[in-house]
Amino acid sequence: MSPLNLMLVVPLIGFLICLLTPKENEGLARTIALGASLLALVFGLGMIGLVVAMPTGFQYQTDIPWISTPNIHFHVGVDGFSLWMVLLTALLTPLSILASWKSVQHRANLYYAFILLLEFGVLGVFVSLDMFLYYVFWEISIVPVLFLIGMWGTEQRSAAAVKFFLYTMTGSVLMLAGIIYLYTKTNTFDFTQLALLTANIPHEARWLMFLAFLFAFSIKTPLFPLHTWLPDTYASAPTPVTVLLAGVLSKMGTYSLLRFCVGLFPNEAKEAAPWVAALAVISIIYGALVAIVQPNIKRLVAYSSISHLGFVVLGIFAFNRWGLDGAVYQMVNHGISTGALFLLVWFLEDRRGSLAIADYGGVARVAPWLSTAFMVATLGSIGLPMLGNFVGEFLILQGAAKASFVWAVFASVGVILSAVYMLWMYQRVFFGEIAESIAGYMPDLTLRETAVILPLIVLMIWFGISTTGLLEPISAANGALLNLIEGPARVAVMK
Amino acid sequence: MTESQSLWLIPILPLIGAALNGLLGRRLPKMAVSAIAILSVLGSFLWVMKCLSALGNLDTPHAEHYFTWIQSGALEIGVDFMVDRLTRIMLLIVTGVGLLIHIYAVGYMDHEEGFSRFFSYLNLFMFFMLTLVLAKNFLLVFVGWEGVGLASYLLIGFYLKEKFAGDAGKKAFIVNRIGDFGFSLAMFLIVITFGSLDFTKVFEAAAKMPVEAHAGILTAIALLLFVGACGKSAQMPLYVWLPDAMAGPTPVSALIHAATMVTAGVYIVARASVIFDRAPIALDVVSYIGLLTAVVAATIGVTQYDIKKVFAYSTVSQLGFMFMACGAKAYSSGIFHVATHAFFKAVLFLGAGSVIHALHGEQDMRNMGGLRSKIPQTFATLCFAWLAISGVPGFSGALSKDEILIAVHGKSEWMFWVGVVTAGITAFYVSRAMFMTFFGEYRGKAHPHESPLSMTGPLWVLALLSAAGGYLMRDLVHSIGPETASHGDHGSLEFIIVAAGLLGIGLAAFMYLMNRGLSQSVAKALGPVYRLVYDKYRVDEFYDAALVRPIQAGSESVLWKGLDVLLIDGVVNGVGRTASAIGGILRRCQGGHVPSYATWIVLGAALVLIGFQLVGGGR
Amino acid sequence: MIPMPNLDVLGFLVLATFAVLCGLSVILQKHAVASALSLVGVMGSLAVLYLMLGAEFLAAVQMIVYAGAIMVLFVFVIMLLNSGSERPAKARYFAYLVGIPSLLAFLGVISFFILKELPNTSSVQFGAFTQGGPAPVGRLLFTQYLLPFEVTSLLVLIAIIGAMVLAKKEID
Amino acid sequence: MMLPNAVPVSWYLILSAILFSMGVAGFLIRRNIITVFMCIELMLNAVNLSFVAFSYELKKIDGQLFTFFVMVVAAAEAAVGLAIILTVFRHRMSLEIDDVSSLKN
Repeated sequence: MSPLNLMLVVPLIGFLICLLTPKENEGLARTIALGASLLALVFGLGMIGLVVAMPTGFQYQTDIPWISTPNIHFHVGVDGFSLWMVLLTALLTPLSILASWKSVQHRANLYYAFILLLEFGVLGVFVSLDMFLYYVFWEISIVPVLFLIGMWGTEQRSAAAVKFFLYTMTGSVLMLAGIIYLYTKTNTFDFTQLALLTANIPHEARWLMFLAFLFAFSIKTPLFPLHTWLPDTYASAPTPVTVLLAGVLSKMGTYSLLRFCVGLFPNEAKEAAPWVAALAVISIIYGALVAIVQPNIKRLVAYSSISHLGFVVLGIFAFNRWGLDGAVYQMVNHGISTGALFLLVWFLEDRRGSLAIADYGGVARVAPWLSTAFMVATLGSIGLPMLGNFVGEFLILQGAAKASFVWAVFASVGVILSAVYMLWMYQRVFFGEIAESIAGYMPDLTLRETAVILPLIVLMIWFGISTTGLLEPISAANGALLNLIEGPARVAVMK
Repeated sequence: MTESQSLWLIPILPLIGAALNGLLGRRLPKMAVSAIAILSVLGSFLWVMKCLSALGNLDTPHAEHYFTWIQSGALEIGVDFMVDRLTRIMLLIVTGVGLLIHIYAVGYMDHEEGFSRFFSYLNLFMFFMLTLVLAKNFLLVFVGWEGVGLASYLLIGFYLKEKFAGDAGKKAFIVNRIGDFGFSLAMFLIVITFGSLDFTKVFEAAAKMPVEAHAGILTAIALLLFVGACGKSAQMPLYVWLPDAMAGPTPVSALIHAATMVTAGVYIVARASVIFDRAPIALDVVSYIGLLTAVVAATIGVTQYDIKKVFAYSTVSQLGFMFMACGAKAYSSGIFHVATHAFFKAVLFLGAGSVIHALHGEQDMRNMGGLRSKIPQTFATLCFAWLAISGVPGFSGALSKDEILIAVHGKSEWMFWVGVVTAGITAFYVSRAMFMTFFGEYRGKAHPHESPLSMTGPLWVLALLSAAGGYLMRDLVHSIGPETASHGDHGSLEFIIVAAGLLGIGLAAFMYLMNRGLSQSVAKALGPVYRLVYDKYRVDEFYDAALVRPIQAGSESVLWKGLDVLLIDGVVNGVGRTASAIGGILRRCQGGHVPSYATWIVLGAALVLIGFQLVGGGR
Repeated sequence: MIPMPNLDVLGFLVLATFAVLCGLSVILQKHAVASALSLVGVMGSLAVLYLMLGAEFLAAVQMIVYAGAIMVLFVFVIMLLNSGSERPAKARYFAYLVGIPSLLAFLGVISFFILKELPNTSSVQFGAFTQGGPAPVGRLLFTQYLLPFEVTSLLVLIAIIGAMVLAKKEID
Repeated sequence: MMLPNAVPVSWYLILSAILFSMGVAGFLIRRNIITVFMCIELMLNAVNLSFVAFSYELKKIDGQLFTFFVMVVAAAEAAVGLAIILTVFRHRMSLEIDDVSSLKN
């Protein structure tokens, strides 16, 4: 078995074992879950060498026939783009499990089982090269989220879960329709073949498919005005799960936008680019403005996420090397920085039991290390140089500026606003007089929490300074994509 | 190509100091913390000296490449450092003045909570500032550019429990961000136009382009760069953060908000002089903004009572002078003023800090007076700076200011006259501050005491530099750039400038030494005008009403609660309600009774079959 | 002179009439036991019809499994629950007014279909088709239909367990 | 009365349809759960008859095998179904189908 298959199988086995552990013994379940997710991470790390050496093609491919009619294969593989999404997932899952360590008591075995199932689904989405298989994984990833929100969520969890479900399902159904339509036109679900075949599809049909995909992925990302599920969902999910939602699940949307929307329908994507980019810019500014006035830390970070993902979409639809490179780089770094932010929000919530900004104040004097970590994550999120997000944002904006300078101007306003909302929140929570409510119980980071947050901070700094290790394979993969879109292979088919 | 000088050591040493103090400082004794902080900057200073002596007179810039930072497509951005004559000046100022202020801060911060945190931030600032001046491409400059903003944010908000300190820090960072917005847009245009961010490549390419009589791409780049410079160097209309930044500890005000960081804007304009030279429209804008800032800030300075606020507005005003020089293409004069200003303004702030320290935190000049005899060393050193900023001949401030105004005269006569008046006002308000603080009787309650040697020592060094520094630096500075008009006979102009300065001092002496009540009656006579100036032209209030509140209110009521919750969610929920309304009708059919479901199935089957029959199906 | 009817025809008519009458009895009897016994009658006549169609093995299975085992199970349950005759309840107008007419329409249309689309079906003659013995059926069952067969066995196993679990909960 | 001298397969099919419709009718009008369940068996039997008839028509025994499978499934269904009926009866003390309406909502 290739490491990729092992990586997929391990969380699934972990999921089954966790289901079978007795529900009284939450320690066993979480140990198994942590072990399984760490094992998956090890397999993921093991794949780096080969993929970085040959980032433009799909490595570790497995192609087994699954269903004969219609012709569906179990076809998976990673390239210089999806590998990082896979690794991000594999990294954030154990951290999320470790962060939930003591706080989940109620039916803990189910909780950890669902987290592993979620990892399985998301990993599958990132590595599937068969559209139908991809759809199956996409759906698998939704189910555990529903349960995690519905069973362990906070305020108004069932309403949030329903909202999430309705939004996501609408997208999924459209996507399924698109995939099936695609199949009827090309007779294959295989992505590697589809990329060349879509050029032969009639123009109107291609537009319909493109729009179906675009709509589905815009919901997932989310892009204005399809975003209103996000704040409710993020706020209602248990915070360690929000880490995964914001860090990884939102990347499913942007990943799919790049791989399928752009990869399969480049001409349509190009024509639609001004409209999508306009929505992306609106997302950026809109998310930032609404974030400013949020009275709840988690909702604030959630809206900031909308803003940041707007950057990613903008980069993708800038349609040049810089924009694409920046978008992918930003996907990884947004996962890290937002993951870190939500984890830190969780640490606060875990101590104080509240998410209202007004309930905090002066934390910096009581818990200096927590504040320092939060500061680094905040700075990362607002794109300070030498931290990862900056590189991504710079390249995105540079690409956007090349495509249309006006986009870059408006998007840059979002950069200013990000400083406004993040610093204002930071100031109200961490500076000022020590709030009475926290004076009693606000210990500094524990050893376990340090172990959770430190890797993310190290990565933020690392990816901010030494970018080539990550950027080169990404750039190579994007170069291959741009070649495919504009290169001779496709042009030959078009004739 | 000269051999490598390991320039990277210059910024890295303070970074190591910052890391050590930040991570371990809480467990170390104060002695160790201050030793780490001072030694790291000292090492950096000595390494600068060593490099500079090894590099000689720098006929060609010395560049070093370390590693590729970002590579995407055709764009490659390296971590490259460079030393040329402009960098040389900046390095000397930053490390030299920085070292002295570090030493001073050890004494000043002795009793404060968070000693190690303070020095960690201060060293971090040194790291970013040195990166800024050493960088060989715009993006690396931007690293330092944002980084000093961060350090400034942290240091302004250093007193954690003070709400206004946090507010001021946030304001500084955000206003700086607006400037950075312009800077980054300028970078995007540079990359699109020149395909690179590397100074050498960009400026070589730009040098081949013609001067733009009408606004073109170079003008756009230059103006956007200047927006960045306005943010960092506190020019109109982005100057509002600097006076508030005085909430930070005084050594910070001296180092960041007087001597080094705020001059970054001047540095970048001088650095990009090739571009500015070819964009006359941008140059005009630079001049006008510089002049306007100089006048506005100077007038505000006249009315303030907080000693640090007076010096803060003075800084804004002096920065305006520097931009006026740049606008008149006298970049080297601007940089010259950066250097001399760094010395005398550092003295002013450190001296003010010494006064505040002596009075246990009192900052209001109305509660001072007669301190001349109580803290004589502080007074003596401050006198040097006072005379220097007032433009008294023989002190370094006069040298650079004369150069600037003469260069401005070459550009436009009316600007020269406004500049001269402003110079007079400058002399007036600084003298006013001196007289109110050190002369007359003591009006306060605290018992003043002279500051320790670690504070007065650096004060004396800087005081001597503000007298003689101009002469030491003049040749170094003028080696930078194109010859300015200052060489030649400008005796009459120089006389006018000096006279304006002396007149300012005299007027101040008349109002604050001889006729104590006069200032009040003047203020009364001016009435609303005085109030307006005293309230800093109510710019903050204007921004608050025109920008901050509308954005907040709009975001909250229109975007969030209106668009998000009402409209979009309303549509979504509306779809849901419609669906459930239809479901409500359909629900009648589903009483939960199995037979009625079966009836529906039968009905459906019958209809399907009949339908088949009707369309002639079946076959 | 009425010719002696063909036994195939006569048998079919008699059995069909009997089956329909028993069917009517199933749905019209008020008492469940009577319905069950009528159902046995339907099944028996169907078994003979199977035989006429050449499905010997199925005819036997029909009698043993259906008429025997399953119906016994029904009768057991009826006895166990001691269900008497249905009490009169409110009429279900919906089922009567919509269901029965559509059912009649359904029956009419489908009969029309059968007669119109399949006019020339072969005549049924007892002994004309002899592949329905246990040997051919078994051969096919264990070769081509082996996987469905095994799956079905699994299904039955699950059904047994399911029934046990359902019944066990009652005892607790 | 003239009797035809042979019975075509289509008659068997019509008989199957009639039996099936009777099963449906019983399903619609009866209220006793057990009787309803028997009606289902009646429908299954009707379908089986058509399978066997087609098998005869096509001269292939696959149809008989389908019948066989239907029987097995019917047996399984009867086992589970009757167990469920037992459970329902224990819970509600009634076999009236109108009383069992938890499908509502």
